[in-house]
Amino acid sequence: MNRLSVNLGKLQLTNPIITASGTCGFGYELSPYLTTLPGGIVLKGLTLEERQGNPTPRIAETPAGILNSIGLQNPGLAKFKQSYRTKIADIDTCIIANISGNTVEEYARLTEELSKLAEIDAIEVNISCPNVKKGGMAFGTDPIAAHQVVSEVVKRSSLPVIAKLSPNVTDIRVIARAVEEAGADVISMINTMLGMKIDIRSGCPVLGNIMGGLSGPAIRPIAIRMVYQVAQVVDIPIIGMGGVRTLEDVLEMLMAGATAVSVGTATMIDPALPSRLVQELADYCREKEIVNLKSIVGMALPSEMNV
Amino acid sequence: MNRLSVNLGKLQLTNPIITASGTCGFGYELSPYLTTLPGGIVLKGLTLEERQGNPTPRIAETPAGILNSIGLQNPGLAKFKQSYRTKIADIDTCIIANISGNTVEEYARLTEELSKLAEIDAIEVNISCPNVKKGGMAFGTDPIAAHQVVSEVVKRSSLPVIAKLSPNVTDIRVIARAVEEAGADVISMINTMLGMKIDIRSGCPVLGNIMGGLSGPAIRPIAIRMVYQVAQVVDIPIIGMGGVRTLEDVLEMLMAGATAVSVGTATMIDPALPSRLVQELADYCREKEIVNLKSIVGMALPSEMNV
Amino acid sequence: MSQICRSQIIEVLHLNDRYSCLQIYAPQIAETAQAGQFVNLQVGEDGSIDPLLKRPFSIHRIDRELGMIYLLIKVVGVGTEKLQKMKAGQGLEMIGPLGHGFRLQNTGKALLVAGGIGIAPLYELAVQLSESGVEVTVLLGVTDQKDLILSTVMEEYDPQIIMVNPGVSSQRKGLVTELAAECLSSKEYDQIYVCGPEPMLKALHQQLGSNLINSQFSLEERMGCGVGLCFSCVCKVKQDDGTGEWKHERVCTCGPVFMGNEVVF
Amino acid sequence: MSQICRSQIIEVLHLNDRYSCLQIYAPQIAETAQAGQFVNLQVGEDGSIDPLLKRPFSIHRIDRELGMIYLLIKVVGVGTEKLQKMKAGQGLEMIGPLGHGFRLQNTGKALLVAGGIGIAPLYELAVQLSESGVEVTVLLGVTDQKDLILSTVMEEYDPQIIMVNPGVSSQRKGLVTELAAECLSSKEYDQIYVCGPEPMLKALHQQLGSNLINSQFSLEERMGCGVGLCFSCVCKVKQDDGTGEWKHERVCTCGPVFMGNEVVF
Ligand SMILES: Cc1cc2nc3c(=O)[nH]c(=O)nc-3n(C[C@H](O)[C@H](O)[C@H](O)COP(=O)(O)OP(=O)(O)OC[C@H]3O[C@@H](n4cnc5c(N)ncnc54)[C@H](O)[C@@H]3O)c2cc1C
Ligand SMILES: Cc1cc2nc3c(=O)[nH]c(=O)nc-3n(C[C@H](O)[C@H](O)[C@H](O)COP(=O)(O)OP(=O)(O)OC[C@H]3O[C@@H](n4cnc5c(N)ncnc54)[C@H](O)[C@@H]3O)c2cc1C
Ligand SMILES: Cc1cc2nc3c(=O)[nH]c(=O)nc-3n(C[C@H](O)[C@H](O)[C@H](O)COP(=O)(O)O)c2cc1C
Ligand SMILES: Cc1cc2nc3c(=O)[nH]c(=O)nc-3n(C[C@H](O)[C@H](O)[C@H](O)COP(=O)(O)O)c2cc1C
Ligand code: FES
Ligand code: FES
Repeated sequence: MNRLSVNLGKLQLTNPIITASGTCGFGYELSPYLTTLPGGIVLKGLTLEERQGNPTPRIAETPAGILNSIGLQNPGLAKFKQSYRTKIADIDTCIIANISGNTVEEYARLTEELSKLAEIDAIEVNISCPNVKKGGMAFGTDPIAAHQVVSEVVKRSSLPVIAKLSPNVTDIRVIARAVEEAGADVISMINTMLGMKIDIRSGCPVLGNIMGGLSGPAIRPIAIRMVYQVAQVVDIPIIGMGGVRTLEDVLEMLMAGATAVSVGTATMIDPALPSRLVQELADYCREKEIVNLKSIVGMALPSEMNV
Repeated sequence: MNRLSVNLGKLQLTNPIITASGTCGFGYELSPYLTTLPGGIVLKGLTLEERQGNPTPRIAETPAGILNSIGLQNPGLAKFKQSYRTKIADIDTCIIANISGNTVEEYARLTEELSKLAEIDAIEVNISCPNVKKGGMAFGTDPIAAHQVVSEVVKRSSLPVIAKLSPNVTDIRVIARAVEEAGADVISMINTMLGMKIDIRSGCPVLGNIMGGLSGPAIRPIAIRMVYQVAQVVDIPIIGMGGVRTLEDVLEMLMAGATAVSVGTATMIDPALPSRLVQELADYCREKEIVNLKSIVGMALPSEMNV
Repeated sequence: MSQICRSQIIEVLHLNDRYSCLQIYAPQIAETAQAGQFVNLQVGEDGSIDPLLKRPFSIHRIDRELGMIYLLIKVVGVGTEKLQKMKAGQGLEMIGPLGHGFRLQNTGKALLVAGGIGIAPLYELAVQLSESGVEVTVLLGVTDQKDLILSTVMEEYDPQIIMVNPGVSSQRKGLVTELAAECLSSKEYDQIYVCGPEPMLKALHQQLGSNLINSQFSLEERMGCGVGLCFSCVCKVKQDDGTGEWKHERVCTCGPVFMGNEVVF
Repeated sequence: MSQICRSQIIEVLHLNDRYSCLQIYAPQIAETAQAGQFVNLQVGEDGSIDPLLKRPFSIHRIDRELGMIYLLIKVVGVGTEKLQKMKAGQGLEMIGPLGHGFRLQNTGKALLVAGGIGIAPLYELAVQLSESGVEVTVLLGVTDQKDLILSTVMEEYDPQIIMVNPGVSSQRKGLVTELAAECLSSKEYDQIYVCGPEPMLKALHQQLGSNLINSQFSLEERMGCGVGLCFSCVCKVKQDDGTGEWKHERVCTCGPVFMGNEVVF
């Protein structure tokens, strides 16, 4: 029996470590560094049409974090099907597509098309990208819009649907309940926090796109708090992320109420990390005689609440 | 002429460095460490009645930040007038009271009473404390409630009124406009971000009060972004804060659109820092031949926007 | 008055992998420091963000003539790990001396009760008490064999030791509160000083009875600033008004030493 | 294939306060590295949060037999400052060799044009070109006196130097593009290699005309991962479809070296 296997609704993972969208390319760039496969790999955000993304610089360092403003550069659905599918076909773990659109209809079309691909095991609906003008975060900061997008995706999808939430909201529980009600199988959270950095030598914003998304260890306390809050108000499983970099961080995220844990920024810094985390978690479970991760998921929640 | 002097509406500061509420006690604890006085000192949050605050632990470290859950421990208005006033009377800089209440009426009464005290030069309305159950952040996350509190305070105050905003909102510009319309003379931002940490050895939240407010360098990119956003939609001056620790950080905050800059967490770590920042800023201005800080305030804003 | 100063590590004595003793040149602090006071020190370079906060440590020994202070450090996390790895010659930013130390009486018998690293501030206390002619009895409760090294720092005061997990050794098994009870029932003490983990303090506090009035407790709480700015470090003490109600006081400025009849557990 | 490996600093040669040359033992990288490739290295301990990201540096020299690589570092910020202060014997986590290096031809004449620290990858290139019999001309544009030290690392190739701010020196004043123009008008070059700051690359790119097809540009862009995961590091290159439209390509995996007729400024 595999102590590390977890269920995310209909989706079964061999272990709860996932690589986060936008930080592991389209999987094939990362896989050479992976000795043990994480339970899931979430592909870079896809849109219907090809996008070139934002001007450079697209990345800046901040205390214990990074700002990025990639702006969803991606080959678009057609090229993805043509040239990228084959590159991920051999990666023997759950492959999760991450989709964005300007309109509900775009999300719906992407869903339909991706549902047909054998290489894709689930669809993550990005309603939280802070780096694009239209769509993106706008859907993720309004419960009605979030409900609308997610229910349309659910309707069109033959695969499990993961709704990815934005932390740039007053009360994330409201959005979480909306997407649960819309039929999402899983919630993933958090996307990046909107932030900015100014170059004091020039007096100008550092990023080409002025603002960007803050990720990395700096935001972990916010991510932990939000996972902890949402775990108390929804019944669907949560993929927790935001600043996870060590086994301790993985455990903290699980204890806050996440069933699986994504690593984003930390994978960029050390592409071998996802594999190491799987190993370390296995060792930890063996040592602590944990036979099912359920026994630590949500440990920190108020006691009636343990999931 | 003093190159560093700045005007915050009716309030004149000899320099733009301020020590943030809750991180410099009631001023007298900090003043022994200050060789040069900052332009302002904001006192620990006051409430009408004495409060003992939250259970310990009240502080935890996170990557490049800290979480606190003090919970507004303070002597209450009566004891403040009795025992604390005299202790601050000798500190020769702007003394700003920071007030919180459960109801609008409590804010109003505090304002009336504090307006009578010769030691107090301005009132900062804390509508953003994440560490108390009633009031606090609830006022700061709803534009209507924020407007109501601030306009009542403005009505009862004979002193300049500073509205302190919470970053835990979807769009801080909406709240900023509400408090400007309510008559605030100045906006100060940001208060702490709601966060949490779990002790993985026990599986329990580290803080006695479970969640706390995240401050320190980790949140600086978020603070810079919010100041930058708000500077574009209000006409009143902004006191910027959040993770400022070095001269470079002060400059970044000014360039983002803040007229004055508060240091919180960094003052706790190094009580001599506010004085050093004043000195370093003076040296910087001399070296760069800056005769009025206005020339750098808002430098990073879109060009039509320079304030 | 406390000062912010750059001090220098003279020696790091590794007692074992859990405990180290740091000898630090800090003449401004050594000059006025009193037993029971502490310093707040920045681990790593100035402006370090990892760790961000300063760390509080009791002053273990003071050598006023040489301008030295000594700290006894137990490794428990990132900060103490880094401290232990520091080398002679490295600089340290610290603030001190901080807080209220022990209030010493110059006569009679004193009982010093330590739990583990709680022994740190009691050494300087023992030195000063015995120099002024007080008869000093030291009790030390420890957890395991590794902790035994703590008794050596007190050797000259011949500490009585009791251990939670004696393992193979010949040490007595039990809690330091048992030792304290025995001492208190067989002899009268005019001064009682206690420092150790909270459960121990609490147990002793309950057990002291009429002796509470002669007792002083050195408390620990997570600190932000160490100098009274942030209200992170509070403990419960009795209200002045005699109502029996408690209030929160800052350990860093009102403590870390509190009178036994003042503190509430 | 690139590898993640722990390497060791053998020597840090301080050329002056702005430039250092690191000799690093990294046999896995030295084995397959090619001129123009780079490594991405973690400054500070593993798991450091300050700085958080790895830093990309061109491979300056390769000594396959000894398993050594050399990096030429210009101090510009936190990371390079810390690197410069590292000591022989310290470990370094790095990934490499990364990206596509220069595509060398074994015949004819080569013009190597460097702006400042852009000289770094050109040294190994010059070595390899001359070993295969190519005639190598090196042009180096620098800003000031301190930069002059860069010419010494290329001494054996007798670089022609031009300086923006010659100050009191006898150096020629001007931009490296002027030197390049002179060379190109007086001689035919079969291979042109360029590395330096963007304005210089752009100016040369405009000036090269029909020579673009024989030219290779080594680009720099802020990087997140260095291995193609994050799309931080893009530059503009021509679409394959001949429309003349540009697209964004990752410098770290498709570059850092691009053909002159492919890149768009
Ligand atoms: C007034 C005072 C005097 C002290 N004197 C000494 C001393 O002489 N020698 C000594 O070794 N230690 C002393 N301590 C405790 C010491 O401050 C902590 O062990 C140290 O700050 C831990 O730092 P860290 O980075 O290694 O641990 P962290 O990684 O920050 O934390 C590890 C664990 O240590 C504990 N801890 C952290 N901070 C404190 C704190 N302020 N108080 C109590 N527990 C804490 C927590 O359980 C935490 O989970 C004293 C504390 C106070 C408040
Ligand atoms: C493929 C590649 C090869 C490189 N080779 C070398 C080399 O051989 N020797 C060398 O000294 N430098 C080289 N660089 C540049 C080097 O990576 C940066 O100078 C270094 O990362 C700066 O780190 P820092 O922490 O000192 O500066 P930071 O504090 O991070 O930044 C200081 C300033 O440096 C500049 N900078 C930061 N990162 C980059 C970057 N990735 N590219 C360009 N500019 C940057 C910015 O202007 C920034 O304001 C190379 C960069 C790339 C992308
Ligand atoms: C460079 C970069 C690109 C990202 N691109 C995407 C994306 O395309 N779609 C998406 O849903 N999230 C994207 N994210 C957000 C991450 O998936 C993740 O939610 C966030 O970074 C927080 O996790 P971390 O702190 O572990 O990085 C991106 C993050 C980074 C740093
Ligand atoms: C320990 C602590 C106590 C605080 N108490 C108050 C308070 O009473 N009233 C208030 O308006 N803000 C309070 N704050 C928020 C700070 O004033 C400031 O807005 C915030 O910490 C961000 O700035 P910084 O990153 O420089 O600390 C407190 C912050 C800390 C860390
Ligand atoms: S630690 Fe800040 S008040 Fe005591
Ligand atoms: S740096 Fe991440 S893709 Fe190039």
